[in-house]
Amino acid sequence: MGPKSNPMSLVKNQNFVLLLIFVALNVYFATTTQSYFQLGNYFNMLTQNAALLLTAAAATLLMKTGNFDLSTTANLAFSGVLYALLASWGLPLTLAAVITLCAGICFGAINGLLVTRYDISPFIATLGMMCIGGGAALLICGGQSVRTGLPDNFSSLMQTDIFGLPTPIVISFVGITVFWVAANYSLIGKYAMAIGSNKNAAALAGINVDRVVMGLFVLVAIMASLAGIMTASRIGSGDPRVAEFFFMDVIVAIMLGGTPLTGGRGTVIGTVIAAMIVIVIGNGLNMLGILVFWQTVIKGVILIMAVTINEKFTFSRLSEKMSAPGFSQ
Amino acid sequence: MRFLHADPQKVVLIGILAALIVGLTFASPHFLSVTNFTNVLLKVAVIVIIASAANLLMVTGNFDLSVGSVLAFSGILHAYMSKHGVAIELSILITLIVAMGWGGLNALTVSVIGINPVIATVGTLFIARGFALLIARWDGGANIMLGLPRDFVDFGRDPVFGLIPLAIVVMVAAVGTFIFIEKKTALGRKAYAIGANLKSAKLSGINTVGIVSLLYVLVALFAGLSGVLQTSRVGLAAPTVGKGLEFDVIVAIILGGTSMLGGVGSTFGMLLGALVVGFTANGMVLLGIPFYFQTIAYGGILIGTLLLSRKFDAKAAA
Amino acid sequence: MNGQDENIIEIRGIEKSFPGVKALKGVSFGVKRGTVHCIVGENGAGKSTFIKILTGAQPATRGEIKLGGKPFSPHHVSDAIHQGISCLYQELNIVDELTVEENISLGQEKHKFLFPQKADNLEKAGAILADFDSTVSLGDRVGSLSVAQKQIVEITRALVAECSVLVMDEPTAALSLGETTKIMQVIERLREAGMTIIFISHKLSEIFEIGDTVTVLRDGEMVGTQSLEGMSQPDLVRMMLGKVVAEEYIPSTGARDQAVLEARGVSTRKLKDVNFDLMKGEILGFYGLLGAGKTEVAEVLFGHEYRGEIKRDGRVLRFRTERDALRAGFALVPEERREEGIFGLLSVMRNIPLMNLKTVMRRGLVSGKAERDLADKYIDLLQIATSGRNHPVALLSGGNQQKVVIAKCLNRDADIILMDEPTRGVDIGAKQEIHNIIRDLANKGKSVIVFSSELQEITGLCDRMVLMYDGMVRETLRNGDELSTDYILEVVAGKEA
Amino acid sequence: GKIPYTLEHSYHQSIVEMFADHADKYYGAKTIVVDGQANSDTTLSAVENLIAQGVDGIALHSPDIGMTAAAVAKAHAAGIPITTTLIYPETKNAPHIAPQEALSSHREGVVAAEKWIAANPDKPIEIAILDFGGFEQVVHLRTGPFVAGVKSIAPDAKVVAQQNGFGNTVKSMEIMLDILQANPGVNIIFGGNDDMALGALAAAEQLGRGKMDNGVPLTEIIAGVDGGENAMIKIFDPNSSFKLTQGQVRDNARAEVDTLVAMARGELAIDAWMEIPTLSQEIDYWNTTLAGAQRFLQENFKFEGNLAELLAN
Ligand SMILES: Nc1ncnc2c1ncn2[C@@H]1O[C@H](COP(=O)(O)OP(=O)(O)OP(=O)(O)O)[C@@H](O)[C@H]1O
Ligand SMILES: Nc1ncnc2c1ncn2[C@@H]1O[C@H](COP(=O)(O)OP(=O)(O)OP(=O)(O)O)[C@@H](O)[C@H]1O
Ligand SMILES: [Mg+2]
Ligand SMILES: [Mg+2]
Repeated sequence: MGPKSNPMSLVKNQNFVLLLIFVALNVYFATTTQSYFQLGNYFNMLTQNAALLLTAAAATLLMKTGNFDLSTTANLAFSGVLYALLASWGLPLTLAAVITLCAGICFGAINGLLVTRYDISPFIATLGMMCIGGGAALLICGGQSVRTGLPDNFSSLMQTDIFGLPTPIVISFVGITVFWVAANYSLIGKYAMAIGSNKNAAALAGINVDRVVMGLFVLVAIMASLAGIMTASRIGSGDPRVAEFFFMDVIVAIMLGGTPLTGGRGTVIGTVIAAMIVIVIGNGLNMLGILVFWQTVIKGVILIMAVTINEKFTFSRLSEKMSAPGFSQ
Repeated sequence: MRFLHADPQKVVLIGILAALIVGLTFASPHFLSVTNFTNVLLKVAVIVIIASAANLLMVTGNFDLSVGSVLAFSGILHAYMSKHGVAIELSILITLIVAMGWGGLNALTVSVIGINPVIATVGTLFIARGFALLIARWDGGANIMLGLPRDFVDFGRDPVFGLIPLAIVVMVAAVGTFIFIEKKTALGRKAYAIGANLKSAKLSGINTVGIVSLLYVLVALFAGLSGVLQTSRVGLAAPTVGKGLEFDVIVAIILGGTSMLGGVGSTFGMLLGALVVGFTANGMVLLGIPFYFQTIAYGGILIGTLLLSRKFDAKAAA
Repeated sequence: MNGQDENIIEIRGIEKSFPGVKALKGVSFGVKRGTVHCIVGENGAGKSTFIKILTGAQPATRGEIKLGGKPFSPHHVSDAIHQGISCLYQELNIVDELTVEENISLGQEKHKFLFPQKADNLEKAGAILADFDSTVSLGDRVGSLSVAQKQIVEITRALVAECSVLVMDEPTAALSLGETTKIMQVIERLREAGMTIIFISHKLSEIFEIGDTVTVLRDGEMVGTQSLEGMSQPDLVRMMLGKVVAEEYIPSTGARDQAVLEARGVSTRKLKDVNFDLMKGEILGFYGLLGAGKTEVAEVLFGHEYRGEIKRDGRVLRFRTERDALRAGFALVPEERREEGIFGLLSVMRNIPLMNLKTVMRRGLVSGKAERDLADKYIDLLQIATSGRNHPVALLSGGNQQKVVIAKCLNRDADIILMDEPTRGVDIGAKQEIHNIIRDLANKGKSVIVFSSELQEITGLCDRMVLMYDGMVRETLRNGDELSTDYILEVVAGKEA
Repeated sequence: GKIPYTLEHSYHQSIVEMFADHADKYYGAKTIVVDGQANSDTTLSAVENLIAQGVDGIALHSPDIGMTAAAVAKAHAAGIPITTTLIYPETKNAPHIAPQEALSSHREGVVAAEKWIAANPDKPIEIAILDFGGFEQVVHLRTGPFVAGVKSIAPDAKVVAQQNGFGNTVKSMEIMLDILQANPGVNIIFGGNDDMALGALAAAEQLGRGKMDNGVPLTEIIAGVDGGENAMIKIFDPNSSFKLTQGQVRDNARAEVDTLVAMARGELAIDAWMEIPTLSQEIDYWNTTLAGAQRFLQENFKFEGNLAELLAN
């Protein structure tokens, strides 16, 4: 693929603003608290949110097609419980993980089927799946977290290091890179963009729109399921009530990162930086010892301001571009 | 047949509603009674009141996720003022004005500045919720109940004409108003136009910014009103109420056939959607179905309704 | 293979029903290999529907197609593409967010594990593109191009595809003469190379220039398939409409002595010092090649930013938004009907009053009866082919959508009416009707500005014409006997006046 | 560091305050509060954040047993003392502050049943329960013992409905309306916390129930848990049917602080398992004096008003 000069530079610039906001927040927290600007704290933040980063990166691709998935929360909880349950029955962890991922795929497959084949709005389809999956998670464990009979190495996935980096950080880093490459250099990214921007055109160009959308729903489901496994091993049990607002975090990160609900635009990098912004705000405000209610208010204000700065900046970029090359001659 | 062709989704909703009512009448001896229907209506009242405005907002292709927080904030604010000596009427008036302020904030960010409604209204959701919790804290607790004057509660509980609870009256009025707006006024026509094609609407001289802003303010106003009604009825203002209300509202709207992208939808459909959800929840509690199964069944109803109406769609087309 | 005699495509009894509409009622004909097969018919006759069935974009209700003698029933567009059928659809089907190059390869990339390989036809695409419009390059983002440029990108995409059958649904509607000529040359070359081309256009001159055979559809039915050799234009029109139409310039009857609009030194990034007057009761035409700046003039008059001065009845105008322009008595038929003109999800009845809701309000409320009456009036006036006034506009044929846009604008009852490509995609019968309506308006004292890339429309309709080249006004001519088409073409092509 | 379950409930707001006060007054220690937001992974993150900030001790109120073990292990790995409350990990390797809720829940059940039977011997007991949707510690400490208490008096008492009240007054009101509709015979209602009990009361009142005749049960008896002022005012209103609750704030907070300090000073091994019982005082209309309730509120919720006065108007 040749150099994609125009759109990339535009998008890069938008991410650049996000990056500036991110850096500014870091500088602020680093100067106002002692314990913020430390490697350990960054490791903490990344480990705590590895699952979120991973899922959001994958879900960016889905959102680019103009679809989204609310059932990630339920999938995460369900997969965590199932994984712990299988492990507690004495299955080897790898096998338990594989079976769990297969079950997690069902969420994506059903979501995808409902949206593509039966033309049901992604909101209702995935919200329905969220309810069903959430109920199922509670059901298979009888409402109590699964924690007895787990093997000793149950938590090691999240607690070991690879080359001095915590494993979950490595996993999410690898995942993000894969999705970044998929979004920018493979046909999946291009097709997702085309579908979100102009579904008709994509279909008439011979792209099998349904298959792409279906595939992306499945991809997101796998990541949510993996996120469930990661969370279960992090907290050392399968808790059916874990991460209630996971889907909200995912969607906020993606949108703050510049992908609209209708799709057609967006970058994985934008999503990741946006997610980091949200994460850093939460962590930094905690470090500052601010009352959680004020944190809520501040989070809202920063969210609105960040997206405003971001979009305004993009606008001026656009008009600048219009005036620039090849236009006057 | 002609009717089917007109709007299969509504037909399916009416069908499901009828099936629910008939089924529950047989399944539970306590279902078919005035009290129970009043209960169901009271339960959906908050959703329907907000959704009648939010429906038209969604018809323009926008939506508001902050309604739950604005409701909680308004309830707390009203209780706080009433408790500290502001007359009930005045307190309600001030609360509603402040509620419209939240709508104004949404209007400013989404419609005037033009940022993504999801992020903008989630921002408002956080801010309003934070302040609701803070007001309660300033009052010295996690919620406000002690020291509320007598007429605070009376306002919400005294039936209108000694017959119908106020919330239900407001609900009927809200639905009526918006059916009227949708069918008979320029505002309604323009809202549909904006949702169908924003660019065309601008070129046709429609004040897109103004109309979307107005609707945001109305939605917030209705959310504030619901907050006042709800706290008065319960007799306690908690800043945690209304979590996830935005979803209930959107579910009712989308189930009723309104598209998230705008341009299509109806208030009547929304009402049907809300009633289906309301009767389902009611029926499951009446039958004593455990909580886990309730969520599963709820998800099933959502998906099932749309699957059915797609099926009818296909039949009508053939 | 002895090309000329063999039917590469054989169509038998194709029928297509939509809810409430039967778009095709049994169409049968054969397409000979290596010929240019034209399809003509009024708006809504079913041409585009037929094309969509042929290329797998929509399933047929009944009937069969044979491709190269074998039964062919595509379920998906890619089926047709694999069988060597490449298609250019009527409405723009292009992805704004991608670059020109990405659009051209969209859906057809060669890839390894989903990673695209360097396309080998890039040079070819670049050459075709450069031939049409040197300002468009492969790396441009399509969203920043003009409509006509987008159309060229689509044409390029269709042309670079390796195919044996090329289908083109109104490829020239958005183009001006220069590009149209180039397309004709390309088609000629392709035919010589043995390719089969199915070509749809409302511009009959093109049909006669390039076509070998023509199939005429009327209201979903076959009228007939004939060789174009020896056929005359009136014959074809008669076949299409059952009557003959001729269009000649008829001066409007107004006094045309009072200037309602004066533009002095109007400049934008694109326009350079544009001056013109518009008289009361006049039809003023703007003509120029692709990208000459016609649309930009319309946009300036409808609220876009500019430098310079525009006076309306002697007073200087300054408006910031479209609404200001509307209030000042302007109305616009925009160029991109689907994106800027229609409200696709809404019915015909709901669309028409939207520029002027007062026309359906009685005592402050919308009156259902007034709405229905208004819709019926325009459906009748403009002969909009729709199964009813409640039909969503998105489901109308392209030409009929355009008529809805015009109806919406007419209903505004503005004094100055701006029409950017008012009859793009409209069949000749209806075009004549629209022209008559425009003349009527002028005769009633309204002033109309028509921006068009179609020379015949300008010369047949306008009292005066402004010729544009590269953002500048080159010359303003009065219509009349001494008008020379060649001269006009020279001016708009950049020859110094 | 103190991690409350969620600051959105008054109980937890109070305990945080008591905790900070006590730590400051007796030990000159500073308290950092990070909200666990009623969620396993947020709570675990809160533990990690406190560890990162290098606190000297962590008092954890965890929402889930499974996660607690991981949290304790993390703190221990960093050499930081940690206590648990209400829920303790199965590893049993950190001091646990154990409010004796089960005892008081049982007692609530006993009192409610006795009072009901005394007033309405002909109406068999039917119980309705609002819980948090199956949290197990709620079953062990609250709903389970309560039902056992009722049954110890009236063996044929039946639980006819048990639903999720989400710990929230409004939701509880809506659900209780439906429950009472389906089971008009319900006469003892237990709310897993006071907010839910208040919701149940509001529902009963809307149906024209919720009444007592000067402490004599007419329609039903409602019991809750926590003992905040909102509940207290109803409990001591002779004509309201909300009559019982229980609670502890101060003792629990103090026990947490004391234990942490003891560990930080090396007086106590940080991985020693021990249960430190604290009393969860049962309060009801019939057996608790108004003065006692007033004192309870002052001690536990920093109540500044006068209960008797509030009741008078
Ligand atoms: N998806 C659809 N649903 C319902 N009706 C449709 C649909 N698509 C086309 N039609 C109807 O089918 C008829 C034929 O439309 P078609 O687009 O094929 O016409 P056309 O000959 O291409 O006209 P034009 O010259 O205006 O492009 C029209 O009456 C149109 O309203
Ligand atoms: N080279 C270009 N690059 C980017 N945008 C262009 C270019 N040319 C035109 N446009 C955009 O397209 C719109 C229409 O352009 P313009 O007025 O120049 O065309 P026109 O004379 O109407 O010819 P046509 O519609 O046939 O292209 C303008 O508003 C402008 O924004
Ligand atoms: Mg067509
Ligand atoms: Mg133009």
